Amino acid sequence: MSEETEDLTHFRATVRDWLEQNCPPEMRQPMRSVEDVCWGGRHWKFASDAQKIWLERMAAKGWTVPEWPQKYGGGGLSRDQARIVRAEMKKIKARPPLQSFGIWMLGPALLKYGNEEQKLEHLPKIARGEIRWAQGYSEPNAGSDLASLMTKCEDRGDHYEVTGQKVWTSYADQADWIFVLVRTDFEAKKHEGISFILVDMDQPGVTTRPIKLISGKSPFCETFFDKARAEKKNLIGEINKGWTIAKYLLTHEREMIGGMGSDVMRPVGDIAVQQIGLGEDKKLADKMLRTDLARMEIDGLAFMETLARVQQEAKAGTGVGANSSMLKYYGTELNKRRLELMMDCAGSEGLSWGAENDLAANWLRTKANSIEGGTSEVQLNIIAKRILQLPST
Amino acid sequence: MSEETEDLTHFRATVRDWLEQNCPPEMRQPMRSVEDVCWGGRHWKFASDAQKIWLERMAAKGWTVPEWPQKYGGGGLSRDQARIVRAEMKKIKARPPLQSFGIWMLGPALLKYGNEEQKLEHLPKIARGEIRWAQGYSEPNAGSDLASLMTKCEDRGDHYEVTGQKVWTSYADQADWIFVLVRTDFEAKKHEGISFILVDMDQPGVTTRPIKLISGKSPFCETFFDKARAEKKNLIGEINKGWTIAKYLLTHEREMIGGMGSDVMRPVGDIAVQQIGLGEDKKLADKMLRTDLARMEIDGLAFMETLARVQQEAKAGTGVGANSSMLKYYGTELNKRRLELMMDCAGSEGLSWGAENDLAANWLRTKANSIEGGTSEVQLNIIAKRILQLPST
Amino acid sequence: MSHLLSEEQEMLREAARGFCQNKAPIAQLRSLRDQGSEFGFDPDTWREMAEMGWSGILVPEEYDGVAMGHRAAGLIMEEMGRTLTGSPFLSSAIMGATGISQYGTDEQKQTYLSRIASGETIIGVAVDEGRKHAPTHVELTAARSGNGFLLNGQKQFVADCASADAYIVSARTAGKEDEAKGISLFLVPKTQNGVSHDNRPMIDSRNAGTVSFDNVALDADALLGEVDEGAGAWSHILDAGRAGLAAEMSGAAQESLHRTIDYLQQRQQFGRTIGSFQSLQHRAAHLYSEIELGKSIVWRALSMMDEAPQMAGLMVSAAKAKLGQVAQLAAQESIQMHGGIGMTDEFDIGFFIKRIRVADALYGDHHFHAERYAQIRGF
Amino acid sequence: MSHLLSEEQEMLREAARGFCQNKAPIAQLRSLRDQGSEFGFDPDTWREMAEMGWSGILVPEEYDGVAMGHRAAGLIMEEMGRTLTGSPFLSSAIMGATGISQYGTDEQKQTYLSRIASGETIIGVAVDEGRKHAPTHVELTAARSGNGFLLNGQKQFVADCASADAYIVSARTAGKEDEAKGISLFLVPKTQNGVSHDNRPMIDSRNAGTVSFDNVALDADALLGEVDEGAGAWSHILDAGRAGLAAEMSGAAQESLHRTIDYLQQRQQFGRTIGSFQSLQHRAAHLYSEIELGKSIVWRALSMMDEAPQMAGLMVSAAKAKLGQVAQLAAQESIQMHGGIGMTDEFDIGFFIKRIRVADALYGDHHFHAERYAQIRGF
Repeated sequence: MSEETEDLTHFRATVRDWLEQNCPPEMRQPMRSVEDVCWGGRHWKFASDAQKIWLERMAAKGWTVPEWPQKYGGGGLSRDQARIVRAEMKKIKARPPLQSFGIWMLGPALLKYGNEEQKLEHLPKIARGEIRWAQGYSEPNAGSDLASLMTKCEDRGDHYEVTGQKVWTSYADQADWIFVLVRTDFEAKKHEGISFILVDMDQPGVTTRPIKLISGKSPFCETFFDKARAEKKNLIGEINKGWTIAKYLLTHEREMIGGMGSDVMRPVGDIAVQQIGLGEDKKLADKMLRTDLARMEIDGLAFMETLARVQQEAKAGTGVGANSSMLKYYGTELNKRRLELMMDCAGSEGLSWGAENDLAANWLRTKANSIEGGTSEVQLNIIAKRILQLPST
Repeated sequence: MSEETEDLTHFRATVRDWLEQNCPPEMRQPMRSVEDVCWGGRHWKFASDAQKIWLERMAAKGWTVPEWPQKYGGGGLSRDQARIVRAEMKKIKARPPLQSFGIWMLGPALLKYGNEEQKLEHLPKIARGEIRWAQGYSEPNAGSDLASLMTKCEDRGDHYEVTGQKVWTSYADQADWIFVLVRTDFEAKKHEGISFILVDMDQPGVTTRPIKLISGKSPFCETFFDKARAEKKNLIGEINKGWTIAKYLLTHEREMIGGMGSDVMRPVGDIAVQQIGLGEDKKLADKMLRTDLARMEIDGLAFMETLARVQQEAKAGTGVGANSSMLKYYGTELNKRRLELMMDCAGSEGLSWGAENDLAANWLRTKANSIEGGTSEVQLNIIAKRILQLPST
Repeated sequence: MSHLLSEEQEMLREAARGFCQNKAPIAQLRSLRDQGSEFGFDPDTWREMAEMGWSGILVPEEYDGVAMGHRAAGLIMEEMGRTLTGSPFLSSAIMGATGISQYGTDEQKQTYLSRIASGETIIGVAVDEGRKHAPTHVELTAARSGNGFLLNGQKQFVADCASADAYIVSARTAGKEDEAKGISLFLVPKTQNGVSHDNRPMIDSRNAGTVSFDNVALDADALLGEVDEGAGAWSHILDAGRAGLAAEMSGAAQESLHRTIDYLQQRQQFGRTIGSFQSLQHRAAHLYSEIELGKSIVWRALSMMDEAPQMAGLMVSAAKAKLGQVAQLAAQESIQMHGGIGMTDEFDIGFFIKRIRVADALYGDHHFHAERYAQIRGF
Repeated sequence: MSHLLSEEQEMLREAARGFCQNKAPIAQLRSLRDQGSEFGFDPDTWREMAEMGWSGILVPEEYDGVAMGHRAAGLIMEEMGRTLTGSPFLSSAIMGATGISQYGTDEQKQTYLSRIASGETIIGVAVDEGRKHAPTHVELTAARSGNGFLLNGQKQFVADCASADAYIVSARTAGKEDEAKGISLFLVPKTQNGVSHDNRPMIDSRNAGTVSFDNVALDADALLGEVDEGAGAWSHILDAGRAGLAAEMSGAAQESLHRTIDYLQQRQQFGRTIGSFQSLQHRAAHLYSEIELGKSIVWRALSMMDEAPQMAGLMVSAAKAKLGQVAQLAAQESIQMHGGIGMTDEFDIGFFIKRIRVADALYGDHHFHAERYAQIRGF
């Protein structure tokens, strides 16, 4: 912080003032549940006036996506400035005004691969929360082997026609548009016939069906395309070159999911003390569990430090790129271990639905962490090949 | 025991009497070190008169190899009778009169694959401890992939000529003869050009060099064959069909090594209490180590029970054959864990050579358990393919 | 000790396997769950089990049981584990029957055993008062009152709390909270005034929950075993349940592996059967080995329950600790190896992890039993 | 906190790497061992290290040191870990210098620090009295005697017992055996009457062993820090050593993996490079991940030693516990993946497991530090 320039110090003061005046008090409360998340979109019903005002004010400043250029609805801030906005929001516990796959996934892809027209059309609507996006990647027979996808996209002269099935499309039942990986060339090698296209879901050819998980209700859906129409202008990048965009987004997603491992620092040891109690020796009464807790917490600390290091290295341009696979692998496995131990601490109280902050459902849900966004096995393959340079068969 | 027939009961009494009268008191002491093992052979120097007398008396009865037929120097006993001999020996803590690779490895192979002349020539000398045998299997470039061995054996009309190198030949520097896997056909597929042959080591074409291990001195040697002579009559089984015998002996060896896991029952928890002591809570003072100890001991118990079950199933003919791979895998990995924990218990006392019953050397030596006799990886492959029926690539 | 099944045991196992797979497969569990069944088991299926003699598996013949012992009970549990079949078999036929046949008065035996054997009466076992298993942590009081006792307190995580007709309950008649001395056991009909239960929506869809005792007045003959000296009987009853749960987890782990191997043999990715990937092969082979070890230690624990139940603690704890870890490993590896589809409720594999979690926690999880093992071993 | 190296640190690392690889590779360790070297390090090499300023890495500039801090010291330890280079760097330049510069009197600083920095004087640290690390278990007595103290007792597992010129020794001046209160530290020249040592043939071929104190008469000025209040200083000195050992283990683990990957890329079996076997790939990738985590936590611990040494206990214990486990995993996997050749003394990989075992045990193994971590965390 000591190195912060005068400019930034001044910027920080401005941000602080603005937030103080514009962030409604209701939006400074911790979110009580997923219901409090603002996703936006055509059919969005705001949970409160405060939620609506907060989104509008932030969108007007471009701070829903502070680093995007202003002409695309962003704040046009530098990385350091954006960091300050996030830090100041955190200080007053401000809720994010808007969350969406548009911000996290499609936006970065469009900024990198879209043409000017596409950017101008889609990015501002994302920034203002007007359109809610879903992601159409996986298929029933293309899980880890994503490139073997079979959803077909045919040229019909003035438009494309999409037919096939996607799975694991989060919130597709509430989304307005979907970005989809499709096969546009069935003759080419499997990585070379894939395109990346945007489809408006408000048409009869697109239907969705929610997927129930072992942990209960989920945001996931199956999404079916039956001769769905897509405009030609909505094909991003070159035709048959969509795999490049897919890979970019997969790495991006992996980093996001790996980063979520930051959650591993919620210290389970404290939960254990509260739930199980200390013995006369001032040590956790359950000595065997205690061993596992100590080791998990230590791994959690080491992981957090590694996350920080990899981010710093990336910023400095000195890092190992494929380390995002290492973070994804380790972070998700660690999170599974953490939830196993939390279940151990909770004992019988964790074994009924709805109890202990939905612990059981959260525990079960973590089992997908090491599957979604590229399985742990796929990450280990990547580490072995790209970092350790071990040969293929 | 209750089902033991009258015949066997009578046999047991006879055995007990004979042992009582013939086993010298010195041979009823626990062996103090490997020096006390009697290996026999042309150049054997008995450690004591008692050792010599004990071998001679047992050999005369054929009880160095109680189940072998009498005409080959064995005792001609049934399996039940042999079991009784072993049990009664154990009761008076009698040392084995003779140990050798001839008894463990070559004998069973000759009994199964040798012709009558070969059996009559070699088996009695094994039974009486006159010839000490070594095993020539592995080569520097044929470890896990044993069948890729390259030691060549050429037909020289009235005899064979052997040239090549073997490694991991235990006690080859003290052995008289060696049984060797050789390549007799370089054109055939790798498993189909291998033969099994016996070579007298008392010739200039055979030389040995001891191998030092990370744990210090070892019984292992490299053995070099430079146009060594082998008699035609000493090729066992058919030419180029030696792989069958090799496989038989490998399974045999795996079962022996797996069985050694029985050692895992020496309760490390007791050692820990003695070396580290209990806290005021009457529990081991080192709580983290205690967790690992409890889990290891439990696995040890479960392994012992599994060993017993697999043996009972094998006897009843109901077992899964490839389970010997499972025992080999688990037993050796468990033994490595056990020695790691013993080192943890010993603390700094275990870190110098020669201390604590050679603990450090024993610990390091266990690292080979999961390599020799087929690596853990090879055993897991066998389990996956033969038991779980998972497909090859 | 023999690890081989007798002919009678082999027949029982075959019968149990056939019955569970045909009459009570996972589809039944799914349908009971979706209907919101209160008990989490099908009363008709339970009646059929009773007709086959299962409910009397530990009941002496003089009380119309078949008295086949803990090994036989374990074989049935193992098969129920494969199909995740719910029933009051563990609570009533194993623990209830053990408690009453070993420690009951003649009158209690007369009242209960034949009805346990016929399946008409279901016994529940009420032991824990906190979130973690702690059988000597008893705060529920049984105060002397006239010729009998007055019970006050609450028990948690009582399996079959809704389906049981009577509970075996531990209560403190003397001593301090965590002392073994001063614990007494009582047999309390659910209809007794002041007894109430609160069924929880458990993740394994079976019935379990809280049982409250609010000024429950009992005659002296409700006492099961000696007053103040119930801890030994309690261990015996609990060990019977623990060995049974270990057997159930063994069956569940075996079936998880079995289904996973099937899936690995079929699923194609990257142009090959995923079962041909060596890393999955090695993990499956390791899991197989762990499960084989589990089978053996469970059998040993069950045998000890038959042959020397007072000495069985070490082996029972070893078995429950081992199977708690092995079965959870199996459940976790199963989901991971199934990938996304393993996460969907539509696919049956996800039922295993839920039941195994509950089975591990019930009457002491693997941490508890590793601890108990170490304590018995003296370190 | 920055995980990136400063330019100065980067240069130091490059220099250390070059030096260790050229001047003190594993071949040197092998040759020292085969010659039966008493010290297990080469005095000329140590002199060269001193000339480069390493021995003064933690010595203030006024005493001719370079005062570069624990991070810098850790970078050197890490490089020494890669090449298994033996030297008194840990005992003297890290722990000795920390102890005397932080807690020494002016006179002690005058006497020792410049000579530590020049490498002429080597300090050894004598802490443990039993087979397991237990810094508060002090039976060795320092009885008041005239104006000074009389030391009686024995220390075990004293690294550099033979090469040290003076020892920092903990002694009991008050309190009971395992109490923190009542421990005092002393600086005792080896030449003092009654001091003797017994060097053991250690598996890592370095010098360590027993140091005995038999009626050793010391003046009051031999006291290092406050009387009876040495426990805090002791933790500081030990934490400096522990962080250094964690860094060394990190280097050794990285190099073990590196050599193993090389081997996997070359060795042919079954007609393919064994590095193409997926199960080995996944194990290597997992090990890589663990080692990366290890690197980060070590750096954090070293930074804490520089920035807030009194608060560093938690991170230092986390780092030493983590690296103890990670480095042992690396050593074990390395041998297994090398197969038979990894077991031979002729091949260098086997040296790693031996040094790593000793480094894990020294000043508390991973069990000790997981325990200390849990205690500091309050569970």
